[in-house]
Formats: sequence, C-alpha cells, structure tokens
Amino acid sequence: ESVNLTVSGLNTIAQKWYEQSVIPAVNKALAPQGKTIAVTYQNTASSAEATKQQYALDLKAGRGADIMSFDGFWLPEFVASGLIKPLDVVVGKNATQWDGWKQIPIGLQSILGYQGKLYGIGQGSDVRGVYYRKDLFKKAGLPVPWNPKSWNDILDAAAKLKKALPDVTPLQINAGTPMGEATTMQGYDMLLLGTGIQMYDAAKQKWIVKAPGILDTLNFYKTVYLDDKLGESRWQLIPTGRDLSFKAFMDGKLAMILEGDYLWRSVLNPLDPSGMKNRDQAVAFTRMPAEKPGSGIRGQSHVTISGGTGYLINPNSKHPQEAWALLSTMSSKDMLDAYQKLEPRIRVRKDVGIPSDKVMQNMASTLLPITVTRPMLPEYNKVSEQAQLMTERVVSGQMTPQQAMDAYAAAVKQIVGADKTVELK
Amino acid sequence: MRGREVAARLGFGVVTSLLATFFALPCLWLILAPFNERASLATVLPSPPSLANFRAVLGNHDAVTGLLNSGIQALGSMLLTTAVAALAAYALSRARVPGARAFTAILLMFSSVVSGTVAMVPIYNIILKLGLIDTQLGVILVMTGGLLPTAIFLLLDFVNSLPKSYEESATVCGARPWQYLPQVIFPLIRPGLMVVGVWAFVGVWGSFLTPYILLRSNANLPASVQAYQFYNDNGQPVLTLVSAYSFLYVLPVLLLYLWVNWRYGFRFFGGIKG
Amino acid sequence: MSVPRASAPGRVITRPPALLSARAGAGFLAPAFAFITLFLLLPFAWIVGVSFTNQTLLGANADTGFVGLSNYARMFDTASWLPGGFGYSLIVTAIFALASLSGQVALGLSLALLFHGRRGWWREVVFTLVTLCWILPEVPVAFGWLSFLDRDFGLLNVILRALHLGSPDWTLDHPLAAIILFNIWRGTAFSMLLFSAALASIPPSYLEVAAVSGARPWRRFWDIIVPSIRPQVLSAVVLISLWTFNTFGPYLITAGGPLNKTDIVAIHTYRVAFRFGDWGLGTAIAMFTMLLNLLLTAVYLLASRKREPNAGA
Amino acid sequence: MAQLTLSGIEKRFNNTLAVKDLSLDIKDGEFFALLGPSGCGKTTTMRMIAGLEAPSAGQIHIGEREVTALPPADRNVGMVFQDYALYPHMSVRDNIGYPLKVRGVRGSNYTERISAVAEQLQLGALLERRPGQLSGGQQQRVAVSRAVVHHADVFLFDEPLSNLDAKLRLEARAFLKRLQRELKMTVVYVTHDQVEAMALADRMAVMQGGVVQQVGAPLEVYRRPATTFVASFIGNPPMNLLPVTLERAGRWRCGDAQLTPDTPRPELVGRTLTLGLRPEHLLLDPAGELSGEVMAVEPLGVETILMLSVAGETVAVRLPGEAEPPSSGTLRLRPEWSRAVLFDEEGARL
Amino acid sequence: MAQLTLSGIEKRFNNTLAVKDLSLDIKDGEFFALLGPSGCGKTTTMRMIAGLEAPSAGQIHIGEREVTALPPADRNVGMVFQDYALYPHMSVRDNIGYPLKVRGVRGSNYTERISAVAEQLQLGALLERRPGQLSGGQQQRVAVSRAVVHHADVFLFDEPLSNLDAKLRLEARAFLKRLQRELKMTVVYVTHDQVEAMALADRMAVMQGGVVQQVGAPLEVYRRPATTFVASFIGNPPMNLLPVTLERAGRWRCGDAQLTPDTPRPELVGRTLTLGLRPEHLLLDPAGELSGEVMAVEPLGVETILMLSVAGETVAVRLPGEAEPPSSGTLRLRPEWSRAVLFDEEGARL
Ligand SMILES: Nc1ncnc2c1ncn2[C@@H]1O[C@H](COP(=O)(O)OP(=O)(O)OP(=O)(O)O)[C@@H](O)[C@H]1O
Ligand SMILES: Nc1ncnc2c1ncn2[C@@H]1O[C@H](COP(=O)(O)OP(=O)(O)OP(=O)(O)O)[C@@H](O)[C@H]1O
Ligand SMILES: [Mg+2]
Ligand SMILES: [Mg+2]
Repeated sequence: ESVNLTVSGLNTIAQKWYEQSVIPAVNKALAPQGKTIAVTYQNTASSAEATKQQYALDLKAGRGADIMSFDGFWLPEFVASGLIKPLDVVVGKNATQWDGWKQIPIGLQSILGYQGKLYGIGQGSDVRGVYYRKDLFKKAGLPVPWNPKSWNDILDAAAKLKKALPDVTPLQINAGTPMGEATTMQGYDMLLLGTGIQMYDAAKQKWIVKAPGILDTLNFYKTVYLDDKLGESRWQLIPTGRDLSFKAFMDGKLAMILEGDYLWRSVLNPLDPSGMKNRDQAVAFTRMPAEKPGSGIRGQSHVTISGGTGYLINPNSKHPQEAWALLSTMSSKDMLDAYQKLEPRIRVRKDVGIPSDKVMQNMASTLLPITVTRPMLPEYNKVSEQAQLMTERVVSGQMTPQQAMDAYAAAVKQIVGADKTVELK
Repeated sequence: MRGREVAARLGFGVVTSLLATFFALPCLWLILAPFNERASLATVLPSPPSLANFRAVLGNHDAVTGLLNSGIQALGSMLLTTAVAALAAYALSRARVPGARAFTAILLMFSSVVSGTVAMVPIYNIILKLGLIDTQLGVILVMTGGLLPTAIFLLLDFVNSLPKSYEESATVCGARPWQYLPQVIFPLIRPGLMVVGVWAFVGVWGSFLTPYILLRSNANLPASVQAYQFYNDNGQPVLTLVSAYSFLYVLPVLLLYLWVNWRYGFRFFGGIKG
Repeated sequence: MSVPRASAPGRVITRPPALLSARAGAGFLAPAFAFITLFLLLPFAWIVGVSFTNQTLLGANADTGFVGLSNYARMFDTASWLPGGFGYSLIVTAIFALASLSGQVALGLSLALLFHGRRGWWREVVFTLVTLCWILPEVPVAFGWLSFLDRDFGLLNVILRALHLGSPDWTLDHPLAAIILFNIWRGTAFSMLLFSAALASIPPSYLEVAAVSGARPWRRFWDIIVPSIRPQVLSAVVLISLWTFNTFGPYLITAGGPLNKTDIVAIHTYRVAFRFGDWGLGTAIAMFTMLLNLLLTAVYLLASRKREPNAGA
Repeated sequence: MAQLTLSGIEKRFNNTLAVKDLSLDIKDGEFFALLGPSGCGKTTTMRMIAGLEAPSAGQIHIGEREVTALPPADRNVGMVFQDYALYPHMSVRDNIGYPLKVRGVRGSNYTERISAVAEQLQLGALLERRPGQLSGGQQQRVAVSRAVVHHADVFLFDEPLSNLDAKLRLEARAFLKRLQRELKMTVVYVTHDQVEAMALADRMAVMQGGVVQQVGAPLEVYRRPATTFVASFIGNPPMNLLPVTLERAGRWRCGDAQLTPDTPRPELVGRTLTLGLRPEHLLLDPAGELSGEVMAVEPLGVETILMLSVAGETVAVRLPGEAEPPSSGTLRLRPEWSRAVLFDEEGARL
Repeated sequence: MAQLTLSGIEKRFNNTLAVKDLSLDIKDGEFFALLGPSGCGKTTTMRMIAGLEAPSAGQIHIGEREVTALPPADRNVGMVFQDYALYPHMSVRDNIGYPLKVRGVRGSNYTERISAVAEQLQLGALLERRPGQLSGGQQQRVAVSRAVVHHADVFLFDEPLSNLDAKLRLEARAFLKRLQRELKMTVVYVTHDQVEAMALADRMAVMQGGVVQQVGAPLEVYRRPATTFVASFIGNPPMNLLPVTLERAGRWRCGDAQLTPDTPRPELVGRTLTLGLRPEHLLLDPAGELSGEVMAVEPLGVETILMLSVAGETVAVRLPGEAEPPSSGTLRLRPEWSRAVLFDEEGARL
C-alpha cells in the first residue's frame, strides 16, 4: 500500500533533505507494515499573513497538507477557531508515547504547544544577541573580544566608534513597522526584557501598557537615533531598511547590530554567494546585556528571546498515522543530524548539536537556558504591531517617548480591552 | 520659417527624449542587475557580466515550472477572456440591449473592487464548491471573471466602430452568426482582440493573490508565487536571484507585446468614448 | 394583384434592425454573465453580508456574529483621522488619486499630442517604452523603482546630484510624491494610447480649417482638440480614477509607510482584512470604497448621457 | 433568376414612415431602378427585400416563395453594398468565394466557380490581392463578383457607383449593363443619379418621401412625368415648371406673357396649373411669347445651358454647344407646345 | 481680393512627386478650376496655396506678397474642405464666426457680420442649430459662409459639391457662381467633375500625374484638347480616339476603313496618329466611311448615347433624344471633319 502525503513549507534545502534521508528512512521503518510513503511538497513562502490566510482557508474547508509547517505563535488563533487539534486527538497514543519527547526540553516542546496540549513537534529555534565588527572595534580602540555589561556600555562603544570612524554607523537596533516582527523581537523585546518586564505579564494575565521599562526602552531608542545619532533612523522607516543594515554591516559600514542567529548562519554565511567571505575573521557575537547588570527579566544580566517553528499534523489528514510516522522520523536524531549537514542551526533536540559551527554552538548553549518566548495569545499580532508603531513614532521624532507610550496604551486597550491591561509605575 | 522649423524639431527632440528617459530609467535595473553577481539596489554596470544568477535560478526546478504554469494560466485566461468578452461585446453592440453601457460601466466598477483582497474568501469557497482548488483551471476561471468587465468595455468600442454592412453582407451571402463571427467579425476587430488579449495575459501573468489562494502544489504554482523561492527566511528578496528571476519573468510579456505591436499594432480604436 | 394587408399601418411596431436576434444575443451574453455572476456578484453578496458581522479570519470570531452597522461606525471613529486610520487613508488616497490622475492625463495627452500625425521609429520606440511601463508585471517593476528611488545609488538621485539639485530621500521624506510618480509612470500609457486614438479620429481638416481661419496652435488646441476629445477625456478620467483608487501597487514601494503617509485605501484594506484578519471591518471598508466608486461611475454615466442628444453627425 | 413581387410593403421607424404602401412587380430578368432623392426610402426598400429590415406591413415574394419572414441567409439574393463591404482581411479570391464557403462549397468546385466569375469580370490577375490594394473600380467589380458567384434569384445594388469618379462611373455602367444582359439577372438597382437610372434600367420607379411617384420605362418617365416632383427630378437640368392661368380656352397667362397653346383645353379654364417644359423644348425665337432675363450661361461644350428668369422662375434653356448667347439682357422664348406637359394643382399630370 | 501667382512650385512626398513644376497666374476676381482624375495633385496644389503643405520648390504670391513660407493663419485665404469640416460641437453661428473669433472680433460686430453672411446664403433661420442637424446642402452653405465671413484675398474650394446628390449639386453650382460674381471673389476650385468645372470656371487647368496638361477657357479646352488625356477626360461621354495611319495625303486608314479627310496633311504621311472626334461629331450616315457594331443604347431622354465597336475601339455616338437606333447590327458613321482633332504619337495635339 502506498500513501501519498502532502507536506507544506519545506524550503529547497529541506526538500533535498527529505529526498536524501527522510523518505528512505520512513519507508524503511514502515516496511514491516507493508506500507510506503510518497511526498508531495507545497511551498508556503511569501509573507506570514499570506501563509496564515492559506492555512485558515484550507483548514476551514477540511483540506490542507497532511503535515504543515507552523510558526509557534500562530497556535492560539488557530486553536481558538477550532481549526487544529492536539496530537493525542489526531494521532493518539502513538504520538504521546513517542520516545523523542525525552530529548526535547519542555520549553521547546511548547513551541507547538498551547494550554498544556501538544499540537506538533518543534524543529528549530533561535536566539538573539549583538554582532559586532572586530575590525572596526580595533580601529576605534575598543577591546576585542567585547563583553558589554549594560546599555551604557553599548552606548559608550557606539560613541567611541562614531568619533573614530565618522562614516561608520555605530549601531543598529530595529524599530518601526516596515520590519514587522523583526522590530518587536530583535529590537523592542530585547530592550524591554533588559528592563525586567515583558509585553505581557503571564502571571497576572495582563498586557503591560505603561511602565518605566517601556519609557526606558523608548528613551534608549531616542538616544540612539535622535539625540546622539548613533544609528541610522532612515533604515527603520523604509521597507528596505533591514536589508540596508545587513549590507552596511557586511560592507564594514555598520559596527554593531542586534540580530538573531539568522544573521550569522544565513545572511553572513560565507558559503552563500552574496554572503561574507571573511565572516569568521571580522564578526564576533556577544550576548545582549540588560539595562544594568541584574536588571533584566527574572533578574538576569543578559537577555534573549526565542521563537520557533515546527510541524503539526492536519486534523483533516486521511492518514494521520502515516503522517505521524513521517513527522516523528524527521524529528529523530539521525534525521536532524543529517539535516545539520545541509543547514546547521539550533535544533530542538538536546542530542543534536551544531557540529561545524562553534559560534552557533556557543550561542545555543549560553542563550537557550535564559531565553523567553513571546506571549501565546490571539491578540499578540495586533499588539505587536502597536509596539512597532510606538518605536516608529519615537525614532521618526513624531512623538516623544511619553506620548508614544500613551498612544500605545490607548491602542492596546482598545484591542484587548482595558480590563486586560495593566499600567506599572 | 526654416529657423523656426529647426527650432521646433529640436524642441520636439529634447522634450520627447526627456520623457523617454523618464520612462526608461526605472527599467534599467531590471536589465543590469540580473547579470551582476553581487547585485544590490544600485543601478551599476555589472563588471564582469555574469550568468551565475541565471544558472542558480534555472537550477531551481520549481521556479522553472512556475514560469511554465504562469504561461498556462495566462494563456488560458487570455483565450477565455478574449473569446467570452468578444461574444458579449458583440451582443451588447448589436442586439440592442437597453442600458448596455450602464451595465458595463457598473460591472467595471464592481470588478475593480471585488477582485481585491476581501473577495478572496468567497472566491476560495466558490472554487472549492466547484472542486477546482489546486487546479490551474480554477485560477483561469477566476481570473477570467475578474478581467471580463474591462475586456468587454474595451472591446465594445471596437465593435461599435465596425460598420454593420460587414455582417449584413455576410448574412446576405448566406452566413449564420456562428459562421460570420469567426470568419468576418473577429478578424476585423483583431487589433482590439489583441489589445484585450495582451492586457488579459499581463493581468494574469502578474497576479499573485488569486493563484496563491487557490493553488497549493508546487506543480501548479505560477512564477509570481514561486518568486518567493528567492526570498530569504525573513521575507527579504535575495536580489541576485530575484533580479534574474524577474528578468525571466518579464521576458515573455515583453516578447508578447513586441510581437503583437509589430504584427497588429497595440492601439485603441478611436479612443474609448464609453 | 390583390394586396393583402398584414394589419393596419401604425399598429405593427417592428423592432429596429437588430443584427442579432434577442435569443442569439442572450446566448452570446450567457458565458460572460455566468462568469460575472459566479466571480463578481456572488463574492459581492458575501462582502455585503460580512460587512454587517464581526467575522475574523481566525480566533474566537471566526464564525459570523451580526453586529449591524457597527463596522461602518468603527470606520469613522475618533482614531480614524489619525495616521493609520481609515479617514486618514481616505485623505491620502484622495491626494494620491488626484495627483496621479492629473499627472497621467497631462503626460498622456502631451505624448499623444507630441506624436500626433507623426510616424516612424522614434514614435514606435517611445510608445513601446511607455506601454511597457504599463504592462510589465508589477513586482519586477517595483524593484526597478526601488532602485531608481534609492537615496544613495538610485539613478534619480544620481541625476539630481549631477544637476546639483540635492539628493532627497524619496521613500522616507517624500513617500507620497514617490508613489504618485510611480503611479504616473505606470499609468500614463493608458491615457496616451487612449488620447492618440482619439486624436487620430479627429478629421485633420478640422485643424486645417482652423489654421486657415487664422488660429494659432494653442488656440486650435482649446477650440478644436479639447472639445473633440471630451468624451475620451471623460472615459480616461473615470477609468484612471477607478484604477488609481483601487491600486495596490504602491505597497511594493513604500508598504504604506513611513508613518502611514502612503496608507492608501487598498493598502489599508489589505492591512485590516488580510494582516489582522478583521473581515467585518475589511468588508465594510470595501463596501464604502465601492460606494465612492459607484458615485464616480454615476457621474460618468450622467456626463456621457448629457452629451448624447446634441452629438454631431 | 426569378421575379420579385412587393405587395403593399411599409416600413415605420419609430415615428417616421420610411416606406409607404409600396407595391412593385419586377419581372424575371428585368433591370429595375429605384430612383429618388436622399432619404426617400430607396435603401430601406432594398434592405427589406434582402431581409435586413423587417417590413411593418405587406409581403415580399421571390418567384413563388413568400420570403417576408425569412432571414437574409435564406432568401438567396445577391447584394452589392454602397460601401462594397469587402472584407479587408481576406484575399479577393476569398471575398468572392464567401457565399460559396458558407454554403459548404469546397475544393475544386470552389476555385473553379470563383475563377469563372473573376474571368468574366476581368479580375483573374487580382485574385491574390487584398481589397485595400485595389482601385475603386476594381473593388466594385469584386463586390459584384461576390454577389453573382452564387446563383441568386435576385440581385440588389445599392448605389454601387456613387463612390467612383466620373470616368470610372461611365465604364462601370456599361459593364454592369452587359453583365446583366448576359446572365439574364433580375436586378434591383438603387441610385439617386437619374442619368445612371435612365442609362441602365428597363423600368424604373421614382420615389419621394417613401411613396412611389411613377413606375415606367425611362423614356416614358422622361417624356411624361407623372408628377411635378418627377418632372423636376429627372433631366439635367430638370424640366422647367411655370405657373399658368388658363384665362380662356387657348389663352393662357404666365406672368405678363400671353400664351397660345396648340390645344386650347377649354375644360380647364379658370384654373391655375403648372406648365412643364424641358430645357430643350424652349427655343430662342425673337417672336417667342415668353421673355426672360439672362442670369447665367454655362457653356458645356456639347451644349450650352442658359439660365433665365421668366415670370419670377428660374428657367433653363438648352442650346447647342456652338451657341454663344448674350450673357445678359432679355431674350424671347417659344415653347414647343407638342412637348409641353400640364400638371394640376396637386402636381399630378393632366 | 487679389491675384494669385504660383511660380514653378513642386511637391515631393518621400518618393512620389505629387506636383511638378507648376506655374499658374490666376487673375483678381477670376473663377479658376483645377480639374483632373483622382490623385493627380489637385488637393496638394490647393493645400500649398493655403499653407497646409510646404512646397518643395517654387514660390507662391498672393497679390504682391510672397507667402511661400507663411503659416496658414497669416495668408488670409478662405477655404472650403471636401468634407466641410464643420465643428460638431459648435452651433452654425459659431462655426461661421470662427475666423472672426480667432481674429478677436467680438460683440455686435461679430454677430452682425455673421448675420449678413447668413442672410446672403439663406441660413438666417438655422444659426442656432448644430451641423449634425443640417442637410448636405445646408452644410455646404455653412462651410462656404465660414470661408467668406472674413474678407480673404483668395478662396479655395476642394470638391465642395462631391458629397451632394445630383439635384442639390445643380442648385449649389448656380449659387456658387452667383456668389463669386457678386463678391468678385478670386476662386480656385478643385474638382474631378468636368461638367462642374466647365459650368463654373472662367478658366481651368487640367492636371494629370502632377503636371498641368492644359490651361484655358472651358470651351477652348473642350474643342481643342491639348493632349489625348485631356480629350478623354473632358466630355461626357469623352472624345472618341481612333488610331489612323496616314497612307497617302488625303487617304487615311482606320482599321479596315479608308477615310478621306478635308485636309490631306501631306506632311504627316507614313505616321500612325490618333484621330479625336467628339460623340456629337460622328453622324449616322448610310454612306459613312466608318462602320461599327452596336454594343449598347442608352436613351437618356434629351439625347441617346449609342455605343459602337469601331476598329476594335469603343466609340460613343450622341444622337437626339427622339432617335431610336437599332439595338444591334452594324451602322455606318461619317466624321464631321471640320471638328476632328489629330494627336501625334506622344498624344500631343498637332
Ligand atoms: N435605422 C433607422 N432608424 C430610423 N430611421 C431610419 C433608419 N433607416 C432609415 N431611416 C429613415 O428612413 C428614411 C429613408 O431612409 P433610406 O436610407 O431608405 O433613404 P435612401 O433613399 O436610401 O437615401 P440615401 O439616398 O441618402 O441613401 C430616412 O428618413 C431615414 O432617416
Ligand atoms: N501626405 C502625403 N504623403 C504621401 N503622399 C501623398 C500625401 N498627400 C498626397 N499624396 C500623394 O500625392 C498625389 C496627389 O495627391 P492629391 O491628394 O493632391 O490628389 P487629388 O488630385 O486631390 O486626388 P483626389 O481627387 O483623389 O482628391 C497622390 O499620389 C497621393 O497619393
Ligand atoms: Mg441609401
Ligand atoms: Mg483631393
């Protein structure tokens, strides 16, 4: 018996991985049952909104790929509209009793978990921190390696850079709506976490709409982009801004950038034709410090935030067991090890390392233990957009930090309801 | 007089050259970047010119299939739209339907709104009911529906300007409508059919949302969707690959236009008087 | 020979000569009608219906709940006139549409006039160029424009710098001007083709009579050309307005920003309906836009009806 | 070929009556002309025969067949349109062959029949051209070929020569006439040019305002016009019409002049009638009874037309080409009474 | 009013020479007709006079002024186009007044001058209408009014009557002639209708292929055509042209027939020439020297045209209207030698 399964959201490299490793493996595993599996791929590139739209339409119509790639923070909305179901419902005990769960830390299991239920298996995660150009730092007389302890360390370094290298932009911290989630996660959240709070107070189940931390964050933006001109505010306001910052960083026109591991493994990848041949010589990574040592979330001195993607099984699948067989196989150590050869990155399994990249391995091991995730709430998207807008208003000089925070508070109250918000003094 | 004539010619040359430059410059990047291994948004001569970007793009099987699928969908919609619109425009022009113009004008207004983002959900559901999700036919039908009002509006002008004596002489010769339409009328309004055909082709070729919503398999997706193969994980275009793919993507439209313009002339008839 | 009378004269009212019988005509219209019903009218009905609900793409409101006119009220709440609101978007759209419209008509008419009565390769080159700007797919063209407008490397600024006119940051400081320029560039071909066809249909003798009568070129333009192409100008104005009002292309240049300065209605609707999945509000906005378009169309129909009775021979 | 009968046909457009109670009997093999001023209903009549227009009343028979309600394709008529309506995208061959093609004639039969007609109309060498590459006269012959390639029962020509220049027109006229004779065609020929109608037709009908004024052979119509309208429409210059008052038998008054006609017509005494005299039937004669002031002289070579003002009316007199009449002054005229025609108050011939 | 002089003007379009070395001297107040077949360059000549086309060589003077390089607006000419070119968006009044308006004439002066012209051309009642609501004849009068409302030096008419039907054409002709006389207009009148040219013109030029073949008074051109082309273009039917071989002095051969002309022309013996005879100068005579077979008879009322085949050529003979010649068989013809014209091998009159 041959079963045809559809898998969505595999990029070209992942498809290669499937052909070389995953499909032969799963067919070997299923051979005793006399079954074989064939896979049809569906690309879901384009924007997150478009992919969500596609999934929503398909799931509502009782269709869709058997295995769907999913961004963890979409779960709440899909669960709320009843379009996806937990693994124990869709697959049953085969899934709950999978031995692979033991290798996945609870925090990373919840990439595709919501309200105590697991919907799929996460596959990769990420962390964020500061990349800097060693060459520029040396030129500016800054120490290399460099370990900033506070926001002020960053500002000082930036000021020195500005003085020593007038045509180099010292610092890039994402802001503004054009960058979308890249502003929230790589910019706003990374600063806000350093002040000791998050956008959502999970304990009180309320959105924090006004807080000294928010003001500090906004003031930091203001210092960087308006007062001391340590960053290029223009990049924050135009659609191509993030690309321009990458390019400047590669060209040695930008000294520091707050980004995810994506920058390291993908944008700067020396193997990529448009990457950076001398990445390992010129670029170094350091953890993002809290506002002051110990002032970060949970009293941490360094902060980071993680997202994650994975795959879940469509409740409409006609072959949930075979789909599970495929999903579990692709999440096995052997398969992920094979995948790391094609595309090394932070995986969810403890037993899967990043063999060829010490820097990445270091990021994962130092940051994964202290990381946080975004609030898993259906309203998150709209609130996040408001946060982006808030930073945009500050960076563009349209509003003062106080005015921007007030506008943010008003907008969030309208979105989530005033009773679900809190103002900190 | 001679002096004035020379001045007038010079002025004409300068003004039209400036206008031509304005229209040409933004296209320059599309021609240069694909041949630049390190393409950025800067418009620079590639040195040395390279085909590496094209090799990379053509090595992507899905992307190549996408170009073929675009062709199928665009050609299909073009033929269907032109045929259906020609029949409708002919009927509206000749059968004396009262309020024909108001009818097309209102449809026109409809089409410009209804084919936007908000209509995608009902359109998905209609195609679902027809069992045509993830088929190229589904895309062809939906695109045709969206293009029809404008196509009819444009063609109506061509048919109206055709003397009735052509059909009259054909009927007197013994021909029935299904004979003289393809034999006499359609050849006579061919420039109009060509304009509408090119316009429909281009509309479908460039459309993203409809195929994106209606299609799933890589085997069916058109180039406009497959172009995202060349965007990085963060939704940013990889300019080297995107520029090369754009080049391949633009080429068929360019060639189609040049062919039609050379063969039939790309023009309106007497201007649309409504 | 007896002359049998079918009936008394005047009682029989024959239809005017229809080349196509009503039945055949209906048959010819049927396919178009089927398409239009299925893919325009049906979706339209859905849009009308949903605009009275609080339906969302996902989340708890994914199923319909009737909320009356509250979506329409939300469109114009107090925040509406702030950047990002619908009212603000309407104002932006109005400026965008008016400027694009006048630019396209002026440029298209100028090109048509410049090349009126001329043949040859130069005309072919220019017309082909302008037409290509219209028909090439939007996404690649937008890349071209992003490059063209780039502050540092863009050709526009390279030229301006060469002329010592500074190098403005188009997408940041003049985003509305940038998308207007883009839209004019993209849409001029339509009015150029329309007007050159219209000019070609003016008998040359009209202009020659005027010349012999003593009229100078400017005079001929206002006295003869403008009145002769009035219907086409009207068509162009309405079609371009409709298209400009609903265009989504500028999204590729500015994505509606910065600071919502280019948040035209189509982009606004996209954000509300697609990005946030707020179908109720999104459809209400679409309905309102449609009513505005309807107004435009009605003006057009009235204007074109008015000129009919005294149409010339 | 067949005869054609129109019985009381009528055509109403909204509120204009374009053709009124028209009955005609056109014989098999006859060349019949419909003549009249612009807008008199000639084209409408022909379009009703072809089936392009449905009559509001009346019947049309072709041969024995009633065709009133048949669509054009079923009537088996051949028609030449005023603008020829040649298909610009087809070669001359395919234009001519179109009636055969739609009837399913194929292969050698198709090409042979086209060749035969083209030979006859001297188009053999032009068969591969497009209509746009032909002169006006050639286009007209193609249009005629298309009408005759299929053996129609009746042929309809709507002002086929009006687009041609004077010289071509003369040639085409002779050619059409010969063709009709050879093929024994039944032809209805619409024109507003009376010379053309007279040169070609066996019989003709003169129409005005949708009503037939007179049907007859050309010379009969010329010599004995049924109404003042026909009198003023036929002839170049047309018949002069003078108001006369019959004061006594044999003594008529026209303006200041006293006329003494051959036939005294005592029964009409007291009435004011219209006297019709063709320009060639007014002779310059110093002893003539009428006098007129010279207004214009048109020397046309073969003849000279003299325009005079007689009793307030403009009167044309036809003189030989060599005549060199004074270009001003007063001349005396003598009517040739035997050719004079008299019309009553309503304009009908007495 | 002024005289008009064209000196050696020439017009080249790409590779066609539309007008070749044309010199004309048109007198003040003269009615001058340009006559010729389609495409012979009449319109081009006129457009050069108006300034709508720049001559490739030569000069144009209006009165004393050289206008060759002036734009149309500065030439002070009035022009009537073949299609009238009335502006559909203006009333008749504004159409007529347009030349005044662009010259800044305003107020009562404007309306008065329009009224005066409209009165003269009997358009008074139609001033508020649109051109679309006028008949062809009325439209023509509006076009003429527009040309004459401003006191131009020269008036140009390009086939103004060719769109009118036969009857209207006759009337319009008389009217134009009278107007020209009254206003003493200098008129250049383009037509391809030779009857029109002869009826109207004081002098006329016959053109062919861009070259003037003959300039002269109408009757002169009619009687003594300068070339075979002029001979075959003027006259209706045109002059018959027969090939003759002068075997001996006073003994010419035409086909099988032996001709004995009045004048023996011994100096031409041995040459093969063309004999021109107008249709009215061939007389039916049983003792005639020529014989021809009857091909067609066209009874036109005032005259009957007989078409014969003589020595392989089609020959027209003009007979009186009453003549009823046999419609087949062979007839004998006698040339009226005093009217015969002889052309050389190149077609020039000897
Ligand atoms: N389709 C129509 N609708 C309304 N009126 C019409 C129509 N066709 C013709 N008429 C009117 O009917 C009358 C007769 O028209 P018809 O075309 O038969 O004239 P005609 O004798 O052929 O004239 P012409 O010599 O100008 O061609 C005219 O008054 C015309 O305006
Ligand atoms: N603008 C032009 N370009 C090229 N050739 C032209 C142009 N105008 C006229 N011609 C050519 O010049 C010649 C003379 O044309 P013109 O219009 O003067 O003829 P015409 O005597 O007025 O003929 P018709 O009686 O048909 O109006 C023709 O061969 C014509 O094809
Ligand atoms: Mg007619
Ligand atoms: Mg001409």
